[in-house]
Amino acid sequence: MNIAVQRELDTAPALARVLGQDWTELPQDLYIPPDALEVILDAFEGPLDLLLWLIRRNNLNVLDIPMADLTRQYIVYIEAMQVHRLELAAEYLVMAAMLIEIKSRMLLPRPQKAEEGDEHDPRAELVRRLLEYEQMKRAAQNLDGISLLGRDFQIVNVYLDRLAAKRLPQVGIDDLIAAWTDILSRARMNSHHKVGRQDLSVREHMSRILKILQGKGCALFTELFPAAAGRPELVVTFLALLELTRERLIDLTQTEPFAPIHASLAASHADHR
Amino acid sequence: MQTIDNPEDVKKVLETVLLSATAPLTLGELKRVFETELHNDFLRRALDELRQEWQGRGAELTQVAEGWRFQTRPEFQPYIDRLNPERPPKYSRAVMETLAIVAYRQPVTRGDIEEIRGVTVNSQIIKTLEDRGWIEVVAHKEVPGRPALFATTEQFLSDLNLRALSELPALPELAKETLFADLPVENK
Amino acid sequence: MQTIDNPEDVKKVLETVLLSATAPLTLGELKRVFETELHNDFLRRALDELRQEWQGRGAELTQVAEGWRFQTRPEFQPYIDRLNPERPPKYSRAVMETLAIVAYRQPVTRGDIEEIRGVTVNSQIIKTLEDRGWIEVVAHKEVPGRPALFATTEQFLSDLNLRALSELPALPELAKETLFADLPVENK
Repeated sequence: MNIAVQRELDTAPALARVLGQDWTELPQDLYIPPDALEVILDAFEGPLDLLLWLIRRNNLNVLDIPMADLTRQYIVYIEAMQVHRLELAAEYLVMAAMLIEIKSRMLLPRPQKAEEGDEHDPRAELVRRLLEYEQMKRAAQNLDGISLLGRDFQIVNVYLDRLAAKRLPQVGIDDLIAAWTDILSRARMNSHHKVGRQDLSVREHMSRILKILQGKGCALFTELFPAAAGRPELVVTFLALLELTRERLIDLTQTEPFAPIHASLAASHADHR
Repeated sequence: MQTIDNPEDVKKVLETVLLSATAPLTLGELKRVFETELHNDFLRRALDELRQEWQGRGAELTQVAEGWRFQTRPEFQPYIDRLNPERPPKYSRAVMETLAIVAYRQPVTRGDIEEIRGVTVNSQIIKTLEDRGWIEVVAHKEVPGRPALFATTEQFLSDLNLRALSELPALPELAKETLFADLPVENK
Repeated sequence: MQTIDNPEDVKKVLETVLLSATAPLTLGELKRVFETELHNDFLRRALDELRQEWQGRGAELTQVAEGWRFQTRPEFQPYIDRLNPERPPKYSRAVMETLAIVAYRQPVTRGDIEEIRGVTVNSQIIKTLEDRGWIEVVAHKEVPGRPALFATTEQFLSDLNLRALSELPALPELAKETLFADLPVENK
């Protein structure tokens, strides 16, 4: 394990760059210019990270940590840290206290335990945390190595030509009824209403007659009656003609009695006048 | 695929880059993709071959004003629409009421519609219905200004699956006195 | 192409819909595309054939947690990068460690993350991961303060080109047995 750790350290990227020089490792004598230390400490993600680094740098066995050495070195770092990074120091201080506690417990004579299995190494919890953190740290590196959308590959996104098939609103008879009901309920607020049979077919024929006249300007009265129409439709057409006349939309003219009656748009008649 | 030297690889790269691009790519941009400088003609030929290779598929390589892009063919729109059922577009209340008035009270002028709805009728509303081919001007009313008289069209009937206007359901009538106060009415 | 009855047409439609989709499509969504009800097996076979047909090209059809999608092959990324020189943001170690803890230990509270990392977890780190759509609050732990429990999302898996959490790389072997089995007990 130590060999693997050492290899990793050897290839580790520079911790910091101070005065144009790469620092891949902290100096052995532990004297670090204060400015440089600040930069270097930035590279650690917390007290566990710093501890792991110290353990590896000193080729210590994680499973058998010499607490005195580790604690001493650790405290040197956090003392320097306290000067520069007060907010960070709190967590690092808690760890220092824990290290000292572990060390002191190891010094104390321990009560004889009946069962060997219960014997508890004060370092066990620290080792567990160090290893768990180490594991997650490596898991994070592994995750970073997985190909990632946007960085290592892209989503294929072919342009959707939506405009080519623009959708038109669908309207049904129900929608018309609803619209009419709206109008009605609004009108009701101002007026009374009466319910009666719509003279729709009269209105339809009014439109039809106007369309015929629109094209020709003038037509024979008889031409305006649909050839194959039954009696009711003839009556309705006649009513439509009367309504159109009353609304002054068309003029009916007859030059002499029994002469053909002509229907014309009110406009064209006006021009004659 | 470090250095590209044959047309097949160039096409493969072009296809990949164009498929993943979020906007059309110009010839200049496509050129930038390759480490080695490619001739415009070579690139254009590759794009052209690529376009031909995509013939008969659901997407096509096209050249638009801003450059080259892959886009879906309109025939496949129905499938894509089923995937994202966009809420069907709807006409505004103003459009629907105007249509109802033209359908039931035709022929009517814009003034008539405004009278019934109690608000002015925006030209856009009329235009929407005319563009849809559902209403048309059938005459002009002989009053000052000669306003257009609107009526519904045959297409309106067929789009609503009706044979004649008389198939529209009868509806409660509006009191004529109130609505058509300004129309030339009986008191003559 | 009104009614679809042969596998070739089905594949063509699937290809088009998948090429133009902005997010992965599930089998259910792909089924909805067709007017006629297609069997899951039939659809899966068609997708599989489609995937094979795309072999050797710059894009590939893949199945990720959220469904099926076309994506470019990583080997072609250098070309795409030359087109868009700005690199996506690289996440800090703090963000990546937090993500790893949520991914491997989920569901976890912020306290759990802090316990493992040994430092307080800045809110910005959580927000970065939430904004990316990679982690989300799935519940609240029934302890005082009811802290939020975080888990990774389907999108996290899809973005990493994975179908399920089980496809995440195995945790580095730092197995407990090795840790504690031979943990030297002092003074023995």
